[in-house]
Amino acid sequence: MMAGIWIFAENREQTLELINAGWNLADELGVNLVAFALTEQLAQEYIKYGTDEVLLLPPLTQEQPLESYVPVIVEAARNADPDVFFIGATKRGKEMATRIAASLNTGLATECNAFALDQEKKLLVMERMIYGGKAVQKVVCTTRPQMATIPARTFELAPLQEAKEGKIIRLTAAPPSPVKIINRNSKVQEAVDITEAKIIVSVGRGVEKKEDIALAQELASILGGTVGCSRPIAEELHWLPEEVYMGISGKKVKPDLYIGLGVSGQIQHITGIRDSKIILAINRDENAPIFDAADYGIVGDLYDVVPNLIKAFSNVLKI
Amino acid sequence: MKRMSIEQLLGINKFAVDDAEAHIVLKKDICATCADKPCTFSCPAVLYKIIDGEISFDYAGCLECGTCRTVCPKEGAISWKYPRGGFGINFRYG
Amino acid sequence: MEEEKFDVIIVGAGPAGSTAAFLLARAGLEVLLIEKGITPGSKNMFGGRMYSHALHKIMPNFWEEAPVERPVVKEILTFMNGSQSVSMDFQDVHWGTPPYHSFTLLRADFDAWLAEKAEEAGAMVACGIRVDELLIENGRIVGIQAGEDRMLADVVIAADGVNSLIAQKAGLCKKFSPKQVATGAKQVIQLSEETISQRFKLSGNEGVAQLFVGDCTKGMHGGGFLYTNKSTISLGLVVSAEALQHNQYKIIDLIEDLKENPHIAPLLEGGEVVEYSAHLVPEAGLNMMPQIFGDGILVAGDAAGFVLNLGYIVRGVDFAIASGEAAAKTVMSAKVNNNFSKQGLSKYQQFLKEGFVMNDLETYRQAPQFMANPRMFKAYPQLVTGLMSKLFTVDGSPPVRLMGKILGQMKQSKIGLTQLAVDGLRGARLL
Amino acid sequence: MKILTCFKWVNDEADIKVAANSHELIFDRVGYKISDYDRNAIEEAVRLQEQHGGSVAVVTVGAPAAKQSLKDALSRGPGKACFINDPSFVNLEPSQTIAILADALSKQEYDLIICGEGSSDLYAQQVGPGLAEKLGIPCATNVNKLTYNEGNKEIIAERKLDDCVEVVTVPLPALVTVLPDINAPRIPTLKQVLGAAKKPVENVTLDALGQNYEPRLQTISVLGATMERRHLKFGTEPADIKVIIDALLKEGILA
Repeated sequence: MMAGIWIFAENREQTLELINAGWNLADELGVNLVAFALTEQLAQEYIKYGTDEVLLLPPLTQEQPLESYVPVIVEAARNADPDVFFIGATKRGKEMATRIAASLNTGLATECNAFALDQEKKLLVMERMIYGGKAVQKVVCTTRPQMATIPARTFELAPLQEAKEGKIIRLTAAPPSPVKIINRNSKVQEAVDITEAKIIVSVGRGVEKKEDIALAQELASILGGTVGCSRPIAEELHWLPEEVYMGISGKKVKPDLYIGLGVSGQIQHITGIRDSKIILAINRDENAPIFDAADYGIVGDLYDVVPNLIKAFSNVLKI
Repeated sequence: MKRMSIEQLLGINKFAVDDAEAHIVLKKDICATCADKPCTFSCPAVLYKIIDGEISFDYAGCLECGTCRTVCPKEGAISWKYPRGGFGINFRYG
Repeated sequence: MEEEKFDVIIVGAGPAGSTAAFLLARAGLEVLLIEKGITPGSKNMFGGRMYSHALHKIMPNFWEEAPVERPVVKEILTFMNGSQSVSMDFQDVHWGTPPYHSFTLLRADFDAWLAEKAEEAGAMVACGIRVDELLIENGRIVGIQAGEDRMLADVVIAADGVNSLIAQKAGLCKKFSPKQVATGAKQVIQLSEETISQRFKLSGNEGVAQLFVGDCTKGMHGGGFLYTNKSTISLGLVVSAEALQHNQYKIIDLIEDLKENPHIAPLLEGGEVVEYSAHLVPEAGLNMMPQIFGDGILVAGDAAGFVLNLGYIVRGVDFAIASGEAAAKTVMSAKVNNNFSKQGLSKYQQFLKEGFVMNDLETYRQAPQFMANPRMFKAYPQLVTGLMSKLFTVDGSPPVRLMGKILGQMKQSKIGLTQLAVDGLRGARLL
Repeated sequence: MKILTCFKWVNDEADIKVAANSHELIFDRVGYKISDYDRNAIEEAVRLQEQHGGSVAVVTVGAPAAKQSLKDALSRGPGKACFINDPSFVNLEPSQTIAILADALSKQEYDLIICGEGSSDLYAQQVGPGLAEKLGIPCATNVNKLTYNEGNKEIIAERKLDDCVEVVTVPLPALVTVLPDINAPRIPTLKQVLGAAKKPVENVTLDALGQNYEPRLQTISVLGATMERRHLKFGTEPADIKVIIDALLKEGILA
């Protein structure tokens, strides 16, 4: 009976994260860890990070979108009958995972942020958010392969295993796709991708005027952090670009420190910042819901508190 | 039972905020001529506040009762309508 | 685009509007009922109780299918003054059996059900639609406009509630003044069904209606109320808008004080607030009644000020239902001789007289002035609680017989005998 | 152009409460609504039909009680509704919905199927692409701009992806999932609400489909999300600020 823990992600970092996640699972189940690679060089690299077998996907033509690989992957999976198939939860990854699951007539858990192996039943108990972040759903997939898409940075990168050996199998080229790319322009990337930022100063509706964002900017720059916001600031007031609004339908961030200035703390926003290590909230209203989600709360007017914070941080950090 | 603030109480309710059209609009110049501003203490949702000397009002938590429109002494200061169909407060009990 | 035409367009799916729509649709007329809320009832709130007689007459044994909360079997009147309170507790167990004297209700459920009955009877119900304008041709109401859409009808029934914007657009009335309306605010507090029944000493699904007068409104013209629903309690206050206008008290603080009041707090212990709502309530009865019919238009329910508040009794929903019924009868009779002019619709007043609406409003015509007497909300509650305190206190102080206690308390409350007699008689004559 | 657009009738998550001690979800008094993002799908379908003619049918899978959703959906412009219902169609997991829709729609004619990005309850983002795969038609997800090229019977879709905007051509018949910022759904007018009641509804029942649809993904538990936070509250005095900053330093946050 063929088996294996399969990994696919459209970029190197996420592949290494999923390799890390799949490695001990493969170990526990005593099966191979298999990863897809888009280039020969990445294939070699993935082996060094603990993969037993790499399935190399031949390069695509200019007009073939990434999703053109779906039939090739489905074919490979039908032959190998893997136990588990993790796919990086990028927008393309989620589409591919769904179409692969549909072709293999199996279940798929979207955007799982944790899983645990039920040893005797060999079933993965997967956890994901539902109802806009209000609840956590635990699911199991009773068919094979057990599929899940996993967001970036849910797991650390896999450790290097210099001595690891593995084989590379070259798969057939992706068939011509009815969907053809006629243009692609990379979005102008923010200076710092907010999902990468270690420290985030978040602007909420308590900030009264667009000019006051400078206050948040100053605090962020002293701490080497970046400025983000809640949905209304970006989508309604357009004071900040959509790329920096954090929430269930915005960005999910995992900073060491999140400082909320006048952020009320609606559930949809909390869901985006839930994984911050430390949350410091400043709000005039002591009953604002943000305080229920905060480690440290300052009840007061951000226009008095923030200048003091800036002064205090400056001399502590000797700037 | 623990004492609750107006923000907490309004937070329990269900509102469909109409981002496109404010159903209550103030003429702040007329409000400025109003001495005691009864709206600031009569409104059951405490939506009328005085911020650095000027009346400030947010229609997002409005319970659509009509008290402000009734107690306002200055003709023409408040243009009062119900929110557009389906927007505004939505009582689950009533 | 030729406009669609209905026999009658009703604005507002509250008790008045839905009752009219139900009766007219059942009589085979083309009825359009327009509600601005997402569902009928989602914009409506009230104290908490409906007297059954009006609806029972139209839909016999409605309680067998209507979403009602508890049949009220116990009426409590409580005078409050700081640490003291005096309650008069009246109970009639028969009210717990059909035809059930009155029910506590939750409007989100009840209004939705009533509107559904109208829809089942054949009325077209359009929710989530705000009526912006009336269509008026040489002084006659010929339809309504909602956004860009215009709809024609022989007659429009304005049942759009106490702010009655439609009646004002028809020129039938001016905005109600602060004297004529009161602001009611309420919290719905969740407790288990058993806890409520135990704490109010009720058996089965019976309910309590309790009214408070005294320092809960800080001397302002108004009062508190508590109604027990199945597994929630409606607790709130009604304060005259004029009093709110001239005092610095916020009604939200008064309710929070009420919840912490020593006489009430034990009843709410462990409860969770699940809703905060507010609405205006007509207070002036007949004196605020606008012109309730015009060319092609009738006004029903709160929009016509049809609410009776005698202090110890507050009736709104039964008046709304009865006025909806009278409006429906008026439209049917106008349809017979195809005359929807003001004259054709003048029968509305006669139909209201045949029912209880006009009789009760006229009988208690001067109640509002009497109720506005400030002594009602400060002096008399103190008088009652003070007297009872003298009656029951044993602390070794010199004995005083009953008459002495009464006169002593009256002096203390600065109320003269004649004053008390006059108020007493007037109250008895007017309420 | 014959357009189908799918929507889901979901619990309004704003009404769901979490029990304090057990973290169980409390569903009494929970209202229902058309899933937020599906309104953009219906709007886009209606706009395309307004521009290019043809017809729009709205499709939903649910229990018989979801019938009340049809009036709302039809009041947003579609000409007809296809209501695939059975008492067992409750809390369906995505692969069930995909299988049911695929069987029901395989007999229908269409040029384009428009779905929302994901439902506002489960947000699994699977029904669109999964259905396309089952029907064997090409699909484009995360579409932020859609134009119909009648000449060569294809659509041009702008896909807003994580790192780029990709413009693709997709031959019809095809399926697209649209993002919330593709359009601003218009509010149904009085005439549309009244008109909805007169529009045809095609009922598709389980036995018409002739299959049974077992879940592959089984939900073990659903509990309110909780967060262990310190909940320490401070004033605005310099002393308070100092305590917080020292704590952050100790946490090694401000290296």
